[in-house]
Amino acid sequence: MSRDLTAIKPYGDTMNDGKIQLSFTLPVPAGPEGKEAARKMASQLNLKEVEVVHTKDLGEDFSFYIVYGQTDKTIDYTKIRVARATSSVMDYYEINEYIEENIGRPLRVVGACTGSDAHTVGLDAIMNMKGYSGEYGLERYPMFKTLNLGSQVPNEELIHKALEFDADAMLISQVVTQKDIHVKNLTELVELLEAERLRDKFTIVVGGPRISHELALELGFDAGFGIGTLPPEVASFLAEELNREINKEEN
Amino acid sequence: MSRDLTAIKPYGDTMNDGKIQLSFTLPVPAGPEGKEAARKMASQLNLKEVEVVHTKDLGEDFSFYIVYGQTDKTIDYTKIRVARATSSVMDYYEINEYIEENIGRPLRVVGACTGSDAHTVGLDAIMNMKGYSGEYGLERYPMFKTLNLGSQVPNEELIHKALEFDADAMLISQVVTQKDIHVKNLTELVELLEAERLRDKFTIVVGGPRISHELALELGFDAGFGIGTLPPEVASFLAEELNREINKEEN
Amino acid sequence: MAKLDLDQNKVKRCRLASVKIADSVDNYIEGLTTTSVERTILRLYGVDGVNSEEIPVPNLIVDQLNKADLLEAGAAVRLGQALLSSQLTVEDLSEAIAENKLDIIKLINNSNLNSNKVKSYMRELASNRAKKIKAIREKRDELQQEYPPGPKPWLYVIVATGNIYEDVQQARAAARQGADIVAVIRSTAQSLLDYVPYGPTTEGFGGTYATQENFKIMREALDEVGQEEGRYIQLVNYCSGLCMPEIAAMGAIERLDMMLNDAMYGILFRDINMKRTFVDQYFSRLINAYAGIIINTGEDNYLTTADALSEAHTVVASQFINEELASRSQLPPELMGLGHAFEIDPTVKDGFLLEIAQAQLVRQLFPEAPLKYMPPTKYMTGDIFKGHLQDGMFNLTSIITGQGIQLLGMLTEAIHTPFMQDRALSLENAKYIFNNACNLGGEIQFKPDGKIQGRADKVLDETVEMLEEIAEKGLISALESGLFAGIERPRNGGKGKDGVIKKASDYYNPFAEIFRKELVASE
Amino acid sequence: MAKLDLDQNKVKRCRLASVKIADSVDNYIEGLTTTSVERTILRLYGVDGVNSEEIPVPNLIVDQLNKADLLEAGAAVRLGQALLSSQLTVEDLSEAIAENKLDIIKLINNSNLNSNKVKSYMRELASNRAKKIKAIREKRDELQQEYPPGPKPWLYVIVATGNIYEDVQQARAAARQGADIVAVIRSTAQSLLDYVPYGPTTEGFGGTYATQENFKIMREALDEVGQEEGRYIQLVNYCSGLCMPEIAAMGAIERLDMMLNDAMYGILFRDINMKRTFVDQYFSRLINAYAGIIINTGEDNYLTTADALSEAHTVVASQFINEELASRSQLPPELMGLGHAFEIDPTVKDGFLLEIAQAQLVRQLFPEAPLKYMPPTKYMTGDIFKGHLQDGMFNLTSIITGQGIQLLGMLTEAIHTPFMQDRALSLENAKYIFNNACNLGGEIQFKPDGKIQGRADKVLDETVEMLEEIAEKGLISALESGLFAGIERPRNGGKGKDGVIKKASDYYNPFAEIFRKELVASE
Ligand code: B12
Ligand code: B12
Ligand SMILES: Cc1ncc(COP(=O)(O)O)c(C=O)c1O
Ligand SMILES: Cc1ncc(COP(=O)(O)O)c(C=O)c1O
Repeated sequence: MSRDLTAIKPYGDTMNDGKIQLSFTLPVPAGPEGKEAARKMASQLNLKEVEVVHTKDLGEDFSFYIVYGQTDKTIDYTKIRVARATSSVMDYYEINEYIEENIGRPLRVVGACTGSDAHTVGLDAIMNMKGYSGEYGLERYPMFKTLNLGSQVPNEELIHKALEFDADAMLISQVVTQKDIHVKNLTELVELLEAERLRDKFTIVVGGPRISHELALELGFDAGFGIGTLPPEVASFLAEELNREINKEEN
Repeated sequence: MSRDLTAIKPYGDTMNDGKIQLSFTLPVPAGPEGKEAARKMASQLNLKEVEVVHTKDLGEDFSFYIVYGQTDKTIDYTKIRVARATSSVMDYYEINEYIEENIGRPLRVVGACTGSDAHTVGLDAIMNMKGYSGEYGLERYPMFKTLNLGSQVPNEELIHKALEFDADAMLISQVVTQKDIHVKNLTELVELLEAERLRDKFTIVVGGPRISHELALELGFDAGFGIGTLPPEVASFLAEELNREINKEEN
Repeated sequence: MAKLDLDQNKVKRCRLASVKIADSVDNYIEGLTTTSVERTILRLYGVDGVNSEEIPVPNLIVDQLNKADLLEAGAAVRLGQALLSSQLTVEDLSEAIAENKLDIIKLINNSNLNSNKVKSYMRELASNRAKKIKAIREKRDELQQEYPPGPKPWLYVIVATGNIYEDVQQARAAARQGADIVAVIRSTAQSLLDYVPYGPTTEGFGGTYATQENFKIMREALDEVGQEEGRYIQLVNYCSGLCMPEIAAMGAIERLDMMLNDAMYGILFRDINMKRTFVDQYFSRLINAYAGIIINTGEDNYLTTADALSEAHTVVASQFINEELASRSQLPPELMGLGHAFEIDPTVKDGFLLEIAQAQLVRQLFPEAPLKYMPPTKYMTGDIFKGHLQDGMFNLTSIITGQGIQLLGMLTEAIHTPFMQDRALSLENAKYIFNNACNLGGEIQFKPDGKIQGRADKVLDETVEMLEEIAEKGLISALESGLFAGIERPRNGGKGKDGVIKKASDYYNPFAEIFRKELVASE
Repeated sequence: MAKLDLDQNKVKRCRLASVKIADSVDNYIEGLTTTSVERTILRLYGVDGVNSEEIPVPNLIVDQLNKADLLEAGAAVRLGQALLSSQLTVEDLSEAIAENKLDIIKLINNSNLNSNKVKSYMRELASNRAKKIKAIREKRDELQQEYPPGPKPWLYVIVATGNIYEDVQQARAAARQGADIVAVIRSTAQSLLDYVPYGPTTEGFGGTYATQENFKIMREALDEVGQEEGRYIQLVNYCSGLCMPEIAAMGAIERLDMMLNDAMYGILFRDINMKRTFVDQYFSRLINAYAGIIINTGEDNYLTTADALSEAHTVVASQFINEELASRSQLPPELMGLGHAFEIDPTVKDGFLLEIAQAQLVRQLFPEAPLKYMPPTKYMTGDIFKGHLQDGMFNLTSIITGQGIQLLGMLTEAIHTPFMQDRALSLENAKYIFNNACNLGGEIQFKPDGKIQGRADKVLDETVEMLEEIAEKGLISALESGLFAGIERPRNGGKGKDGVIKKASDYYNPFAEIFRKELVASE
């Protein structure tokens, strides 16, 4: 059962059997031809030994398929490097101490669910007193001063409020992602900041269940946080990043 | 919402969005690197906009992923031709009449679950009096004489019994398919028949939940029947096929 | 049916408190109307269309009236003046205004008609229009006679592609798969638009715009597929937000069957002004009542943010308030789809027992209401397999406790708005459970001193306490102090405040008069 | 706990009939032994190994004894003669025979020892070997003290890759995910092998060969992971088929915790000769009892082919018979994992109520037995989402009715032997339901005249009737006439018939004597 991590494959019940489950709908009625179309589709997805194990007519000339197949494709796991927002996560006490020692004043953070997004629970989980999953939110940290603008905040207003609050960082939450509306909202914010030459003034962080650190970097943010993020992860990042920023400026 | 059937794609909630769900296990622990490996794997399966929506550590350095993605691949549905065992399925009365008129004597059919396969329910559904899903089994048809050998019949014994019974056709059931044991069993039967120059003597039919007509033809059988087969489909095929065979011989 | 033993005295106290609470609301909005109510009146008369900037004619008229300080007497009278002095039909007048060919303020100011004459003309016109709505209601009754809807709990699914034509496809497919009810989810943020978009639309986010044309397109599609399936398929949309009563009017005209409509949702979840909301909800519900439309209240929303265990009583308290306010709009109990939800953390030990307790409590408190039961959403994750199971337990709770309107959970709730296959799997889920455990509720009894009974008692206790506290301090103060969903709303804040108008002493709304009179008479 | 009201007189009649039935079985096999029992005795003495053709030494010896007509006195005596006259240890003797360096028949024929002396020598030897088994049992008790198994219902999963090393990986992962019990499914057709394969194996179909080495490998792996998880993980295999008692002996030695073991399964489902089966089951169960191994009976199999509604009573009847026969092998109720299954067609209206009735009936009839409850298999389809839900309803039935050993259903049942992810999802399913509905059974009561009670009454009625009919005509005739699972087996047919041997008057099986004596004493 030795594993070659340079060429891993999916595992069903035998090492490297390459087994994968998939399901999808096709815009054709159920029947032998539909099933064959499903099989062909799976073959196009680089699967072999394709078995269409379930077919269901959905009406209106649509049909649903559950399929199993095997792939020969491999991934070199040893080469995978994932960018992480923080090198290490500190705890509540360590973070406050770190900021006190290195920056010497509380960090000022403004948060908002931008655009038409009204999902505040995620941002509240990070920012508010109560926090999330047993971890305090930033509001509770003596070394953070926070302003949570809540839901459906236009990007212009966020910038305005951030200037007013003299914020070091912005925390943006984007939960609705249908038709990539989050990408639109986030890009707009970066463009607005750049247009007003404010991009360097703020560390900008985005979070949400479909957000990854990579995506955030791609869109011009300083960090991104996804599903299940805990407040100390964000606080650690902010502490380290703003330490770099602030102490760089001063030098 | 017009559909181009020459280039169909999976359908999530918008025509041609190409949405697909998949799930698989990787032989690596859960974590950002595992998630990235899952994303890469899905990309190798020709999926874009890949989202790893669920990760679960399975212990022992395995992890499970649920993934959604989009494909650009299309299938030309108008070109799909599926081989079918029968051109049309007759009913109980039509079949008996057809045999009586065209062949003039009852057809003799021997059935068996071969090799180590002990799953008799499927074969019984086709062969026995009671039948399946409200359709009588072959035993009930006046124009079939049947012999059901039951489970775990070695190929040699099946051939022996078929000769003894003076069978026109053999019905083989294969349900266990792990490690392709059914392919082995089925290939062996064809080879044995050919070695004894008996291949032309019998029409050979295979059935089982993982059997398709294509696979059966590939393995040298005359027909294959899959999930949910009803007795009249098999009876229709046998009637037509043996009509061709028997009346060809006689000419 | 398994029954809880509830203290009927406490139930009575809840209803008494609700009466007091509703009185205070009535007091609070005494003498007020809103721009949206007035636009609704115009729509009910048949005013429609948009100008070149896509501004709806009802908005054009009401805005001009408001600016000219002419709104206090009500849009009905002003429209009457304009119609009578221009001798135009409503349609021609609408068109002329849309094309900016006519100055309605001038028309009104020039009109020197006897005000009683105008009123009686408009009463006549309103009465004819009301007859049409009645005819639409009767048409529904006829169709439901011919193609009866499925048995309860009704299977309710949503479509939410943003494109009405995709929605139609998915709705039709869902009906084929057994759905009883299709709701077209609205695009995000429509609730904060102070006008109703126009025409068929194909671009929405997380949902499709509610427009009259979209209503019509979907109604036709569902009628057709319903006829083919031999089952009347009910159509749902939202009359909620800044255009609450306008959408009610559109729904009445297009034969919608249900409307999301809550007395407090807008205040709490959309930060809409309290007066605006309370005035709008009254008239919108009167329309729904007249059109025979079932409302769906929004108490489930409390539990998507607040904790389903500690806040369960707020749901019940809100249901009592919604019930009392709805009945003041003449909505009979059969049209009160009071909302609640299956939102207890699935890791809670015996959480399923607590869900049963809650669902059964509500069932017994509102025995005639077609309760709207919402699925797990908050604790759904990307694990679609587990999610499907959570939805199954939700369905089981519903069939045990006899819910009315089953909003099907989707295994992909945490991921995306439903794919066609997600909906199909959910329908399969509910059909399996509803059939396989069909009479379970009638087969079992709850232990008299057990956890289920105990939980129900506790929630009822907390409900009485909360309602009596609100009755004491008034609903407005309660909303200010964050008693619901932990959300605090200042009395004078909120969107749409500008749209609240003091009625003049000669204010006239013939539709309210007609609807109320007929509804009271038919009681 | 919700309780059915059962007619205790009928329950008594069931047990009385079973006593009669068991008497007839005892009669039928009076004075018989089998080749497999004799091989088992050799194994218990420590005979092991295979020759160059992979034939196990116990088979080599028993075949030679049989051919030489020396088996009637029992392999124990013959082994004793050979040992005493050769002065070899059991190990050396085994090896010599495996290497074909020694003719045991000659040794025996040349031995002229006093038969009492041989017997007492072999009794002594057996007594020492029995002590080892007892020590193994005590070791289990100790480990279970230190790392207690999880609460019931225990989560039971299977591994079935065909390769013991893959199996180990999957078993360890399953334990990490919360499994309490791991069963290594046997390769197809092993049950019809008249010998037990040897050594570690990596090639099986639909399962992995049961060999002593495989047992050892898996035991070690589970001990290790169990220790790490702080939870004793139970190991299961099959003592069933032509080598039933031999595998029992292997299991006793390798500290298996459960064994599939049924008094009639081999006859019905593997067409094994009746006498062979009844003799073998008696001794195999005596071993299991002595080793403290829980048996899992196979009544669930009836419902994989026959209809779960019309044949429900055959399951219960068979459980009564299994119970009585097991108790004659001194198995206490706590070791009787009587089998049943959740196999009603999921499209049956109120089918869930009927499943509850059945599970609760069995629970009350056998209150001390750790019931083995099997998941839906027959009506599972390629629709893995629906399948997961069916498994959820199965889990719910189990937690309501307090089952003991929960064989987890797999969403992919209709497709393949479990993938690692399938097992993980199943464990998650069961853990969710067991926790979320933990005390539901204690919270509800069944309506006295309801469907659940009615169904249980009906099944009990049919069971009494069936058992009394069998008591009348004898079990052998009942099996001939197809009363179980619709399968007819002729009295003199079936595999392994050659292996049935008449015992001579001086036949001697010291292990049976020791085990029985000690078990009776400890009662
Ligand atoms: C609760 C909820 C609501 C509530 C929101 C109440 C509120 N005040 O937030 C209500 C009922 C109002 C609502 C409404 C709608 N919702 Co909603 N909702 C949900 C639901 C059920 C849970 C979201 C949630 O609270 N999760 C819990 C929090 C803690 O998790 P989280 O958001 O992922 O946050 C964590 C991380 O992502 C991260 N994080 C998040 N933000 C940030 C920000 C920063 C800076 C950082 C560092 C980290 C971070 O940290 C958090 C803690 O770990 C989800 C489904 C689901 N189960 O996920 C749908 C869901 C998000 N909603 C959805 C939709 C479409 C809507 C509507 C648009 C529907 C409609 N047309 O009306 C409306 C409109 C809302 C709007 N205008 O945005 C969709 C989104 C689909 C998509 N992918 O685009 C979902 C997925 C449901 C679905 N399947 O359709 N919704
Ligand atoms: C019932 C059952 C059993 C029963 C069989 C009883 C019997 N007398 O048949 C018992 C309990 C004995 C059993 C044992 C085993 N089983 Co089994 N069993 C099943 C089960 C639950 C149902 C099969 C069934 O009866 N289906 C109903 C019939 C009507 O459907 P069908 O077979 O597909 O037949 C239809 C068509 O396929 C077609 N058809 C079938 N045969 C033929 C033949 C002809 C000529 C034609 C024309 C058509 C035709 O027509 C039929 C009617 O439409 C399946 C799981 C499942 N739900 O499918 C597992 C399953 C088939 N079993 C499986 C396994 C592994 C085993 C064992 C090997 C396990 C073990 N190691 O002990 C054993 C050994 C059996 C052996 N030696 O073969 C696996 C097979 C995995 C694989 N793909 O390889 C399955 C899928 C379960 C699983 N997920 O692990 N099994
Ligand atoms: C009563 C009510 N109105 C409206 C909505 C929808 O919200 P929106 O304001 O975004 O239309 C809901 C939410 O489910 C609701 O319950
Ligand atoms: C008691 C018993 N023995 C054995 C088996 C397994 O069958 P086989 O004979 O293929 O080992 C089963 C089936 O589940 C069973 O219940």
